[in-house]
Amino acid sequence: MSTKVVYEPTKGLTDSPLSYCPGCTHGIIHKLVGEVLEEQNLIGESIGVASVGCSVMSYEFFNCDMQQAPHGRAPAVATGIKRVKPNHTVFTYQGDGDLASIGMAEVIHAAHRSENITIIFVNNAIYGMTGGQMAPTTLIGQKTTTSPRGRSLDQGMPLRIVEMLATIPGATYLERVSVHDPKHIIKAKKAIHKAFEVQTNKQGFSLIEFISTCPIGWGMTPNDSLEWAKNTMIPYYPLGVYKDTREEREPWIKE
Amino acid sequence: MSTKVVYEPTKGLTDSPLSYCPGCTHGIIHKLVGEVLEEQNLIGESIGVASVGCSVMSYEFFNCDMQQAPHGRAPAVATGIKRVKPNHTVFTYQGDGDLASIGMAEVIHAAHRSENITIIFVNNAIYGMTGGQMAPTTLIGQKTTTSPRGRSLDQGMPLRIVEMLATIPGATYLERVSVHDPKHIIKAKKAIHKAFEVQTNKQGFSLIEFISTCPIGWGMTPNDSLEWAKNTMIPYYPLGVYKDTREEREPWIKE
Amino acid sequence: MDQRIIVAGFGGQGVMLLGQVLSYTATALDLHTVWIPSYGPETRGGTANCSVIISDTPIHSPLVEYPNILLALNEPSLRKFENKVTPGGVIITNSSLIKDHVFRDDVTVIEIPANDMALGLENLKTVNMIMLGAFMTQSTFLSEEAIHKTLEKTFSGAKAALLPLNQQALAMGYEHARSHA
Amino acid sequence: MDQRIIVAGFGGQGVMLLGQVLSYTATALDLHTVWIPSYGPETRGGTANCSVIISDTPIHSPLVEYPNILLALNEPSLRKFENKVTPGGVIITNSSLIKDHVFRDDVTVIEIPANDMALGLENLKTVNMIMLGAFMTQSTFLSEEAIHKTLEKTFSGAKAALLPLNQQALAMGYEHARSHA
Amino acid sequence: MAKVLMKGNEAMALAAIKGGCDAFFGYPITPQNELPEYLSYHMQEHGKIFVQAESEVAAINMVYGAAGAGARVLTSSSSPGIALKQEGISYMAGSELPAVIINVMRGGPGLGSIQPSQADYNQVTRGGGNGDYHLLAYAPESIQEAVDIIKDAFRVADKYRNPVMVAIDGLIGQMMEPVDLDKPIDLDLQSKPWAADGHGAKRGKNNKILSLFLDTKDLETHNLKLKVKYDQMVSEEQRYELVQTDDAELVIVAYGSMARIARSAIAMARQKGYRVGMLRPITLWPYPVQGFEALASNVTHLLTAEMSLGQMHQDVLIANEGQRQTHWFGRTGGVVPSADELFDVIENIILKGGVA
Amino acid sequence: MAKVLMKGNEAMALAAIKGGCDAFFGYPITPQNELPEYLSYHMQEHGKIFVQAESEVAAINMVYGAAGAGARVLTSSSSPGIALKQEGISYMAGSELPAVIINVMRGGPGLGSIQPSQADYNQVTRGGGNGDYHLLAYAPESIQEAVDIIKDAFRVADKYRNPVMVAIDGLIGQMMEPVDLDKPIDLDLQSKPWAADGHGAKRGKNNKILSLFLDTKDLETHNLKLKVKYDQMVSEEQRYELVQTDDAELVIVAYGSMARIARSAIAMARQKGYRVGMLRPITLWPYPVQGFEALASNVTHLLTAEMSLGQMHQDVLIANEGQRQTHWFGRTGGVVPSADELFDVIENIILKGGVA
Amino acid sequence: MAKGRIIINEERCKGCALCIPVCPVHILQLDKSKTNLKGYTPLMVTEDKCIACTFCAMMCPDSVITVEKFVST
Amino acid sequence: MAKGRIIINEERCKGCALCIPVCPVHILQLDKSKTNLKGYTPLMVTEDKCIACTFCAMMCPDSVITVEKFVST
Ligand SMILES: Cc1ncc(C[n+]2csc(CCOP(=O)(O)OP(=O)(O)O)c2C)c(N)n1
Ligand SMILES: Cc1ncc(C[n+]2csc(CCOP(=O)(O)OP(=O)(O)O)c2C)c(N)n1
Ligand code: SF4
Ligand code: SF4
Ligand code: SF4
Ligand code: SF4
Ligand code: SF4
Ligand code: SF4
Ligand SMILES: [Mg+2]
Ligand SMILES: [Mg+2]
Repeated sequence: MSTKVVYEPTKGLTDSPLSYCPGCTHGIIHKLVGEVLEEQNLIGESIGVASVGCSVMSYEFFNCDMQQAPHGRAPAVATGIKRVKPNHTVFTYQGDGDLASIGMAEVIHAAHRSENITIIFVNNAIYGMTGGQMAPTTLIGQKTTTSPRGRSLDQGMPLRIVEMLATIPGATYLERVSVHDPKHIIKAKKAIHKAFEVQTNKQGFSLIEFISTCPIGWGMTPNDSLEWAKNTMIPYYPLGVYKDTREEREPWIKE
Repeated sequence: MSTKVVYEPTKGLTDSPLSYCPGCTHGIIHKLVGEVLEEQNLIGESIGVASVGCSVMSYEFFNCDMQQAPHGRAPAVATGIKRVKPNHTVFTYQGDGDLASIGMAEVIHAAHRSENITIIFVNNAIYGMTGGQMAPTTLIGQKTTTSPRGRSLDQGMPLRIVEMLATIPGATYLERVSVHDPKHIIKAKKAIHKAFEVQTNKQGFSLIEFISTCPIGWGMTPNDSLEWAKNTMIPYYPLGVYKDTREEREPWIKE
Repeated sequence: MDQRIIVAGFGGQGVMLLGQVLSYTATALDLHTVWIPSYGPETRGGTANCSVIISDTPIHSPLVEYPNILLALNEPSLRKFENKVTPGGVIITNSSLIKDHVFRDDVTVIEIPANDMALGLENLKTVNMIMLGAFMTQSTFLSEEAIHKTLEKTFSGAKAALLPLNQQALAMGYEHARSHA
Repeated sequence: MDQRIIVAGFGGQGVMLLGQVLSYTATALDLHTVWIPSYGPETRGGTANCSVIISDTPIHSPLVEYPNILLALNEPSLRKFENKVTPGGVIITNSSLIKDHVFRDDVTVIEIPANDMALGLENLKTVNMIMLGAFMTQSTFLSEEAIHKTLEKTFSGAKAALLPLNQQALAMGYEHARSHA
Repeated sequence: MAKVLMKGNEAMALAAIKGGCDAFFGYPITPQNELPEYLSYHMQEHGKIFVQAESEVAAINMVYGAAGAGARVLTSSSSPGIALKQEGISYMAGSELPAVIINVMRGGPGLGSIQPSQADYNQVTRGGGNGDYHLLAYAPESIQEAVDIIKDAFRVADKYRNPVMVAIDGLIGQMMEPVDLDKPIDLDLQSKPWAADGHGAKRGKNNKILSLFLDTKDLETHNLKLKVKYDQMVSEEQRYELVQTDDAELVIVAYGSMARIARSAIAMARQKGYRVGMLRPITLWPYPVQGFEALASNVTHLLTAEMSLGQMHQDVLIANEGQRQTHWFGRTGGVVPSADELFDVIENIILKGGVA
Repeated sequence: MAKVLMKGNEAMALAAIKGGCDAFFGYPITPQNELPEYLSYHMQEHGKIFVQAESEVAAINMVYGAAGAGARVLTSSSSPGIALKQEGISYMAGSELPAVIINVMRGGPGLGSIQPSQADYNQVTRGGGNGDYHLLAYAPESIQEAVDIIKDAFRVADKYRNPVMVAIDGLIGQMMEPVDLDKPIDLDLQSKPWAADGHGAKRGKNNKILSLFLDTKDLETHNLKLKVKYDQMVSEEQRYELVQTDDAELVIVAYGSMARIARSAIAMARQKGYRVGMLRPITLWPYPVQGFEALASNVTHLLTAEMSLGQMHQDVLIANEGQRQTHWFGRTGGVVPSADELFDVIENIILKGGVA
Repeated sequence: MAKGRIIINEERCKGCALCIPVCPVHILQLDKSKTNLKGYTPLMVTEDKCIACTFCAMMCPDSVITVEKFVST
Repeated sequence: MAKGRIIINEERCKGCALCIPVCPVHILQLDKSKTNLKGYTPLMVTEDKCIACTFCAMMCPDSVITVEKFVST
């Protein structure tokens, strides 16, 4: 009897230990992106854009060329990169504060122009990095350091990003996934695969939204956080494919 | 036999001659807003926010207190005003470059928070003020000074703003109207009336999109411009009410 | 001496092009020149003007505060610039739109009914070329021939069909100014 | 002389609160004091520390580069700050997590098995109070009574239920340090 | 009242409330987060407005709007966030709107670090917005001084109808010190007849808040009107502290946390018999040139000490007018130098230069 | 080649293409619109990239991205638009990325006007982004000089891995002058082994473009590394022109359009026998202090002339070190002064001051 | 017979002609014989047939037109 | 009998416990008896019953776990 490795750390990530808190699902999402990079032979061929948030250091983690973008501007940075490097896979990795708050104009206009890039959007319903402030995705009633009495309607109804982006003609592929259990992790990885394929086929803008946890910001154990993601977040942020115009679309060629 | 005045210049506008080019429908939209201000007794009680675009000088034209906002930021400026003056009607007047390009984040987040303000959004498919550059709303094939060969898909499929905003939970009332003939002008005015009522009832965010012309930027006569608006713009930007959650909504009270 | 020219009129009267033709011609003749538009929203519907300097020595300050030639295509323009013209200078006016104006007596005045002449050509857009023709009678640096060459370049390609008309307008302006000088 | 204190340990060991209790107490006694956290993402999962100065004269530079008291709640912290302690100073270590360490011989060392004692109290969160108890044996400015008052304020309202446990931890730490000094 | 121990950021937040702040608009950024967090809880208690904006750009424009409507408004941020506010700040100066802007400075350029820094000196004193304008800029050295300045800052902003910036390095934001928040102040809540507050009918005329003057003459007139205010600030608002300068031969010029380190270094130097003092700018704009003029002739050397690479030194050079010998010491990137280090620099100058 | 008559904005656009520009990202704003408009048509012909961004903020971040990927990148804007780019510019300096930024300055503050101005001097020379950084900043006085500088600017930016700003007032952007665009240049297209261009596999290691250094020591080291470049610029890149200074007693310090007006005023003064010259800064940063040092001792008076309210005068004061008597003349708000006006100022100084 | 009339504020008119095609009785036209101070050829009424429908006034961007209805007293 | 085994990179483990509940055979637990260099109590295997399903590894955010299947040669 011998042994066969059936799961090992992906080469799509570097060896650096991740900087995330224990049990933070940023790590799971990183692994999935790394695995897709590996499986699509994109290691050392692609360019990632790290944003500002807990994942700011992701330039240390993804095993490819990386550029760190100002808060919210990753889609614009990726646009700049992709326009001059049209044959390289370009992706951003952004939190919900980054993408849905300060970076709203940039993500919408990247979709609007159907930039041939992929956005990994990590929605943990909070600003993790800066100490747990309210995000546009924070749920009603959720306590954060800037909604200390629980988010009230007065502070707005949480934004649903993929639903909104689906109305933009330029958006090609949009899906919302979760990583709260192995089954959903497998689905989530398939979504990333699809998004990167869209890009390889020059079909334009793709974005995958991940329901993610922030045990520290939410003040819960990591496993309780998964439960909260599943039972409280997903009902407001239903999973699924929100846009898929791959078939209709002639390859977009931007060179 | 005597005479009765059945139409006269509204007191909702000042006496200053408008700064718009001959036949520009900015003027018609101004009149409608002025008439609604007059009819709802809001002259001298409301605060308007002028944006940057051909309508930058609208602070000279609306007969009420006015503040001129940096390019794209009128909804944020209006938010600041409304929060400290919750009982005054606050509206912005913005072009499509202003609102749909640089000001995208601000309008979305005003809707997201359901700020109790009204936005008058003038979509003329071009940047009039700066000399006719492409806007996010410029139609495919339309020639502008920065799409000199006609807008190509490469520069993005035009954005439909009210459709997009309709996905935002905080948006209460959204309608797209046109002013290309008297019939539509009457409808357009009704829409403004509704939007201002939403605000008076503290029901949150309202926005009326106007299909408008830019004879200079389009390189057409004023009357040809109306035809183009009717026959080319409206098919891509269908008129109608895109959101109306007035009934469902408890009055929003932001004080 | 430098020629320091201001061309002024309503937006739409072709004021900018008129000035540019002068600068293009000067460039072709390897002279020093600078053209400056008045720009901005106030030009919308209001008055428009540009200034041109032509010189055989390098031009320092590009501004024309005191023109020695003023081409006034309408009345507000004349009012605005008349008093700036240097003594001994020239004012060329579009007398179709400028009536009964009391002029200074220390400058040469050339009145040319450009709008009426243009209507005669059935094209109001030729007003600027008629005025240019009048200017030619006062040109120190630019030869007739050189200006014609510039016109040929300006009205080429898609605009080639407009050349004869504009040439005709130019000639008419020149003739009128010469004969009424 | 000023007391210049560094409290260091893992994130989650209550290091910041420990330091704050010192500063709150100093404030209540109308002493001069300043508390400075090390902040930032490097605190995430790594080490956390804060510094406190207590003085009866105004404090100028708020930084503690050379503490005269170090409270080291884990080994990396001890390694990081040990050599900064001024000669004649005090190092209080959590000996549950810091074993066989060779200490300097020009400082007083107090070893206290805070984690083990806390486990005895069935609450690992009391480690900081046990360390604080140990500190009390070295305090120049802060009286026992004053620290107790601060604790009462800190654990009041919703946290009032935690007061007895923390008081107990404090007493245990104090006793242990006193008897093993 | 007794002093309370508070974190700098929270104390400044409370000070703003005491200074009559009606509304706060801001966006999270380290190391100033405790300030908006505090207000997110406490403004409501006072019936005041707290809004977390979608970005710094939106925040400053909300400030612009609320200030235009006549409210006393606050925003706070840190270095890159202040960069994003520059356009809005320029608009506020151009439209003559008062507001208070707190900048808790961190290391740069770019994302830099979140550690304390003074490398935004240029950003604070020269803006980065367009046009001929200035902010009145304070740089307190302690939580107490920050609190006192902020409590009064709304009044000063109203007086000049100009934004006021309070620039502190992250250290002062993050640390705790005992502070007295109850010193009485003059709120001087005057009405604002210029505000676009929706009372056009009552007033009988519309108010307009704007910075656009299409005619160059009008714009220049406007600029010159602003300049009168700036000139007034230059003559009336310079603030500084002279520390042991009477007999000093070497005077350190330092502000904020660096000034406190300088105090310690001066104490060390004095013990060695070196005659060292400090000129501590409290306003960075207007720069306290008056302080330099006040120095006696025994002061032959100036030593700029800053947590940046020579940014303030330029103002020292301007103020000095080539009079005294100048020296420079600085650390950057979030490094806070120790008093020892500064002392060494002092000693070096003194031994080399034959001072003392 | 013969000279062609071109509008400043268009000539600069063409110059960028000749300087090897691979990509342009910008957002419309008067008075620079002809520049992107020209490129929107012509970049395509050269197989190059033109993107109209959704905002200035997005534009500078596209520039940041494309520059990080190794391209030669251009953006252009005008005063308030530059204000919005400050964060991105600070990131570029911090990440050591080359790019060329054209600022066609207009009146301010705020929306101001669209008329020519130099009131962005502080914005250009002191940024407004956070941190210890500098841009190399040029201020040409004519279309020809602008063209020559821009053609070479990409090379300079690459050399220093730092953004280069070219600041002209709106007048130069809007006017037409004959210009020679074919003067040969050295493109110096070196490979960029540091670029994050997706060639990690070939290279055998990942490249990272960033400005974050969480450890203060690292950030300070980084800052000091940047400083070495800035120091090199200060010693090697100062550019200025001395005009008739040999015998001058009064030297005007002026740049851009103001310098041209000064040339006319000097001609007038010389005719009256006044010995007047000019020091014309061509780089605003590094400020040409060397030019001041090069002035002979016959120069006893300096007159700063600027289209702003004293912004450049501060640098003159620093450069002057209290040596010569200084005077100031300025207009603002989009007003371009006449040569007569400047001449009067000169004459006044000379008659009062007993010069000449 | 006319049911009303319009009053034209000539100096405000920009000669854009938007009012002209909407007039149901086709009585509007630009007066090419004159220009106002701004240089525009203003609107004029060609026949006394106005029905006071207000369409022209509604269309006018520049508030040039006032409409009066004749009422029997 | 075990069909496979997992290899735990203890120094990378953050003791978050995400891997624990997903194990279908319930053989995972944190080892409270030790802390790694970062101060975390790492994962351990309690029984030799692994079926090499990889669930634990999939859930692990920190790439701590490698899974091997036993194969008959
Ligand atoms: C211009 C600017 N504004 C604000 C910040 C501070 N900041 C850093 S991370 C962050 C929020 C991150 O939240 P999110 O994007 O949701 O990421 P998470 O940490 O939750 O993964 C903010 C506001 C900054 N660095 N730059
Ligand atoms: C920050 C900033 N960027 C750019 C500009 C220049 N600008 C003035 S108006 C305008 C576009 C206006 O277009 P739109 O909003 O569609 O209004 P329109 O003129 O078409 O009515 C632009 C880009 C500016 N003033 N400020
Ligand atoms: S703060 Fe929240 S999002 Fe950030 S690493 Fe920690 S758990 Fe994850
Ligand atoms: S440029 Fe266009 S939008 Fe602007 S006033 Fe003229 S016609 Fe209207
Ligand atoms: S009111 Fe009606 S009928 Fe009378 S002129 Fe106007 S459009 Fe014609
Ligand atoms: S619509 Fe108004 S401005 Fe236009 S022609 Fe008619 S009256 Fe004149
Ligand atoms: S691989 Fe499956 S069975 Fe084995 S330890 Fe992991 S979860 Fe349990
Ligand atoms: S999920 Fe990974 S990090 Fe968490 S306890 Fe299991 S092995 Fe350790
Ligand atoms: Mg988040
Ligand atoms: Mg528009």
